[in-house]
Amino acid sequence: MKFLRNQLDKVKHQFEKGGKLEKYFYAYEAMETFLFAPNTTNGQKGAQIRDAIDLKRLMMTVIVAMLPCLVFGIWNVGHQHFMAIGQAGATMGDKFLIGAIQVIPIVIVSYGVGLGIEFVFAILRKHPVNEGFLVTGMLIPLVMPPDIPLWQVAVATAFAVIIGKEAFGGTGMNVVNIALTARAFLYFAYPTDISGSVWTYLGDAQAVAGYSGATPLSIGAESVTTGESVVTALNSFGAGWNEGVFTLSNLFMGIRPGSIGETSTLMCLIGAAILIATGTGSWKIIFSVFGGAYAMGLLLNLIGGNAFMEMPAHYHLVIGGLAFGAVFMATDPVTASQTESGKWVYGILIGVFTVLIRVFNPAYPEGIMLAILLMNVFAPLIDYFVISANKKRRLQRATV
Amino acid sequence: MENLISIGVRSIFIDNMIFAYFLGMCSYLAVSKKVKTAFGLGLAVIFVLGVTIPINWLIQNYILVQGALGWISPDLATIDLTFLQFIVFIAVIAAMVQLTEMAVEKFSPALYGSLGIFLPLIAVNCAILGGSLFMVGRPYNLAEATVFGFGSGIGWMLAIVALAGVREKMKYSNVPAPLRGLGITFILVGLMSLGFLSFLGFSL
Amino acid sequence: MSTEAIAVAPVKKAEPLFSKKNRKLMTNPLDIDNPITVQVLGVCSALAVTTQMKPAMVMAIALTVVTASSNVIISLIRNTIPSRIRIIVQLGIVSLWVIMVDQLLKAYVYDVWKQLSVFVGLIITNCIVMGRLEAFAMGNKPGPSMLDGLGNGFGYGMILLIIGFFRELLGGGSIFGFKVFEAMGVHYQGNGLMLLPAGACILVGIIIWVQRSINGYRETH
Amino acid sequence: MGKFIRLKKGFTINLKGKAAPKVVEIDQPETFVIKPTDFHGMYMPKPVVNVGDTVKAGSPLFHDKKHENVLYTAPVSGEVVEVKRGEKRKLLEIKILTDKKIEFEPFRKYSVSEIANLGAAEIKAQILKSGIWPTLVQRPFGIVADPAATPKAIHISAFDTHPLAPDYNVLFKGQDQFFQIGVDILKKLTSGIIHVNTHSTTEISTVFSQVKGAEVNKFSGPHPAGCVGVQIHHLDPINKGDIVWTINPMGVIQIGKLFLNGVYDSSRILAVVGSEVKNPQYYKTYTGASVKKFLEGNLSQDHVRVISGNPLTGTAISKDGHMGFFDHQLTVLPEGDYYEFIGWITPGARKVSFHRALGLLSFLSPGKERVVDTNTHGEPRAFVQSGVFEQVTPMDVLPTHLLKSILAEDIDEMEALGIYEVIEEDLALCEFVDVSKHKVQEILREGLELVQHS
Repeated sequence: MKFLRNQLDKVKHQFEKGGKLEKYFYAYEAMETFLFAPNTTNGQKGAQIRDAIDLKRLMMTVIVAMLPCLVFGIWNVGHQHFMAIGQAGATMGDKFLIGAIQVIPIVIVSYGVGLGIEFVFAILRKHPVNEGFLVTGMLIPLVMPPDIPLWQVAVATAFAVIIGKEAFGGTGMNVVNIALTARAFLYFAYPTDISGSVWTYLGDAQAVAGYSGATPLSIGAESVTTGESVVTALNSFGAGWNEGVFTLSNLFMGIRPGSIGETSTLMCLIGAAILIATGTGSWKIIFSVFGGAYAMGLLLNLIGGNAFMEMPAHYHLVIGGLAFGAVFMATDPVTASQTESGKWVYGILIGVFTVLIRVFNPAYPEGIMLAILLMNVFAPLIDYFVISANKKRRLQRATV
Repeated sequence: MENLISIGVRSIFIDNMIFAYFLGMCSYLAVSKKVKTAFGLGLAVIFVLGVTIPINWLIQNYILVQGALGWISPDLATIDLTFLQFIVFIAVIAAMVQLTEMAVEKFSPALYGSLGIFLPLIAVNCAILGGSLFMVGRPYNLAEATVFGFGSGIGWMLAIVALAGVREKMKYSNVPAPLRGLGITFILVGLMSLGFLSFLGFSL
Repeated sequence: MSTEAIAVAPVKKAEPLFSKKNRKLMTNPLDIDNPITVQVLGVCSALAVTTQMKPAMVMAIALTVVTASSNVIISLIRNTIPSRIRIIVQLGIVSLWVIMVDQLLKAYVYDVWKQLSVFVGLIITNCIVMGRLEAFAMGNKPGPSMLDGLGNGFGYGMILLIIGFFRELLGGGSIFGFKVFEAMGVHYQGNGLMLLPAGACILVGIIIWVQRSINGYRETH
Repeated sequence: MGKFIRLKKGFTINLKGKAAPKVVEIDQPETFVIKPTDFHGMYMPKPVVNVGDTVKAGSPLFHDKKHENVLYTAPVSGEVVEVKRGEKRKLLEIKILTDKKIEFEPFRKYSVSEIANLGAAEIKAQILKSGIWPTLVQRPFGIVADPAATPKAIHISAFDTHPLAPDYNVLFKGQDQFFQIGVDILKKLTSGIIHVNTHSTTEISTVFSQVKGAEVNKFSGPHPAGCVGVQIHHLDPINKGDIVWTINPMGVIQIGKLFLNGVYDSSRILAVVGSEVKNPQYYKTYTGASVKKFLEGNLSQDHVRVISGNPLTGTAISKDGHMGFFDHQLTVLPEGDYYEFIGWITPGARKVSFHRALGLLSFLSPGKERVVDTNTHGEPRAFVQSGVFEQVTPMDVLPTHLLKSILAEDIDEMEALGIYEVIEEDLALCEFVDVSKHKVQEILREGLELVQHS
């Protein structure tokens, strides 16, 4: 440690004002503060002591909360792969191996491209490299289909970081969630690569007879035309090659095809528990997204009309990426509603729109992503009304 | 009835004037710095759209289209005046805007005070003329056209108020200097319309 | 920029009162006074008709014709219009020109006319036309008014073509319908976002970013 | 009958080194200092003494050019040994070398019955002349009260919830009579009432509980329940155009003594606290005392930060520096200028944190007293709205949005969001808990200055 510190100190002056490498100060700063918490002390006036928290730790907490999803996702990619090619007997190790070979490069590309851009902008615009991307860089792979081409991950990440974030002035200033921007970009730019049967990684192997790349959501969407009960369709799906893959318990566990990290409601709930216990994620948002979706599901049950509308409301909580979105995307403090009462409205509307988009919009089977994006746009307006109410209370008091 | 609701919802969310057609962009970009003023302009647009579309519907169906003049005399039934569409529509819109302005000024000076400057602007808001032209292209009846007019207006207001909300929040952000103002607003509108794309393809 | 050359050349011969000041009328709208990226005028159609270069070019020509000719007419009668009803008069004159252009397009390039749909009609409310009438033609002689109209038309057209270029190239891999990548033997996967209005909007933002980084134009926040 | 108000939001920082309830008398320090920089809203302080002059306790030292009748006087008698100026000849401090025995400037003495009949003008004249006036602080802005104004209420916070704060029962023990007289006098300066705000769970000194003619309110909850701004917000909030005065019980007692005894008696009890103090306890001294004698031989190590005031709102001074005018707490903490290898992720319960993020375990044992150093524990970053400011601000104010409006220099917005209701100490906890390490108090003061001078 001492050696490392000495090395850093030795080169530090070159990066400081007047130094040869002054331009690259923030790149150096990022490295230095990553290795060592800085030795700065508080100012002469004001708070002389500070909370032990810092942005890095906050972001790490979110990443740790995502780890269950990542690990499970890696296994699940392998598992689905072997199921689809008819080798149900593959060992746990094989599954992890295949999953890791497929997933880890995506993570690396996402972090590599994102951090690269982050550093370039930090140097150009002379602002500190922000830790925000640590979370974004992990979120992006988790919402990608397992067999996404790496170049698309790179393009999407670059688009999201430059247009979604740096154009707005860097971390904390963006209006829409950056990881969602990346996914939405792919969704609209290369629709064929992020829909259909891409949710299972097949590789070069031949799919087993009877294999179908359908996801629970696409089954739901189909039920609108076939009229078959969604639950029956789900329960009977996969016969022959992947028996019982869409039973309720399996859906909850997440042992099904889907985006790398978002299949497992259980893992998301573990993440939610971590976020809530550590106070890093807003429990209000998480609860209200689930609540809004469930309530909307119930309402549709009451109205009825087609098979998808009649699907039991609790299925909505497990068949797609709702849990992942609610826990990790909707709670992004920068793009969510920033007032406490606004968070309820924000969350509930996300839940409601998710279900509405799923049920009524066959063009986009997964509603949560677009619902969050949409509410990102309206969150400032919600806050505006909450803040106006606060101002009004103050004004009324004055006139009494 | 169900049909009307469907047209209403469709015109507010799915065929949103801003995010689906990018109509009325000039005032949309120019008058969206504050939620309050955005709201005022939005109300004015709702009103003018809601009034001019049914009027233009009547003109279209009873004067302009081929055979429309049949109600005066069968001899006139062969006349097709649709090429006059643009000039007639824009005249109606300009007249309506003028009338609205006068009426508001007379009956509600307070509202006039807050809307005043936006009202004349509306005449050249392409969302208004666009609304009428879209109406012509769709097989609406009068009630449907009215709902469509109000719905389009509400959708436009929703879009401008949302943008204003975001822009008020963005006062504090550190946008790169060349992007400040118009540039970032364009990017913002682009990203916002991605959110609104969720409605594209809604089956009602 | 190629459009710039096209823009300046014919005018040089045709216009005797071509002075430095008048040349500015032509060149400023191309850059620091661009109707779309600076004046925020005529944005709607810039986003709507630019998925391909062909309709973008037709639209640009149509608008240039309407702007320049309306400018001239309004400038000619500028002293006789009562100011109270000037908007209506202006709208009337513009619509007449638009009707003519519309009929011409319908007759000669029907497929593009179909593609442009309501946007030809919407030239009437295109803020560039009205904006130039109000800001320039109402107070200047017909000659400069025409130059101003042409200049703004070209400025508009230039941005339209740039947007159209990128949208068609990135979205479909072609330019004016010519499959560029295929011709080069490269497989190109079209970027669907570019074909959406959202992509156009973001593209305009990026063009502004680049343009203002070069010319140094800044908006006060 | 006073109100009882329960506050839930906030965070009490539990530090090691609280003062034992024992008041000690040692040899008085040799020098005392009055710093114009302690007073907000000062326009241009102008000294009225020169080096070499002898002064008595209560003799004027300087005044502000804006309010020349507000005198700032010597806390002790002796010789002026230094008039320190900074940049642009800005007056920084006036130092007095004290006599062994304090001589007092004579002011008029009143009997209790005379006091009952005193008029506001006469009261103001006497307080102004004595130099006690600056203990009256005006809200909004937290500046020295304007003698020409009549406040709508006067608020006295009778407890302190800051980290390591002294116990007021020790500080003001036996001062019942002076406090009562002080309250009686202050009552004549306001059109409204006097609020004495006490803490509900600790034992309340008779000084406060028995006071007559004032409203005795009770507050419960964590810090900043003791901050008078928070109390005002819940009792009788400040609106645009309102003027409210606040005063520490110390000032009230000094006013009582001024009228009963005819002297400016600046004697006070000072809490010397902090993890690096060997024997944290109370000392008798006077306003503006040199801290040297209290620290000599009393520190457990040398690399420390000496703070006049508490760790959240205080000012760092040198080991032979002097106490601030308003401060009754001298805190000594370890200096934190060290690098910590991957310090941003190492787990532990050693460091205090309001948060419970990964590895911050201090929330598991909230009752434990901790040693905290002055390290920033992180580097400045862009504002990230985690909603934590709102969790430590027990007021209907949105601190994040208020701070942002200040950064944008939007005065209308600041007013609408309630800048009149807060001063630095009310939002000091926000600065403590801030993930992005902003200087919240400094930002707020800039906002207050902006609004004040707009």
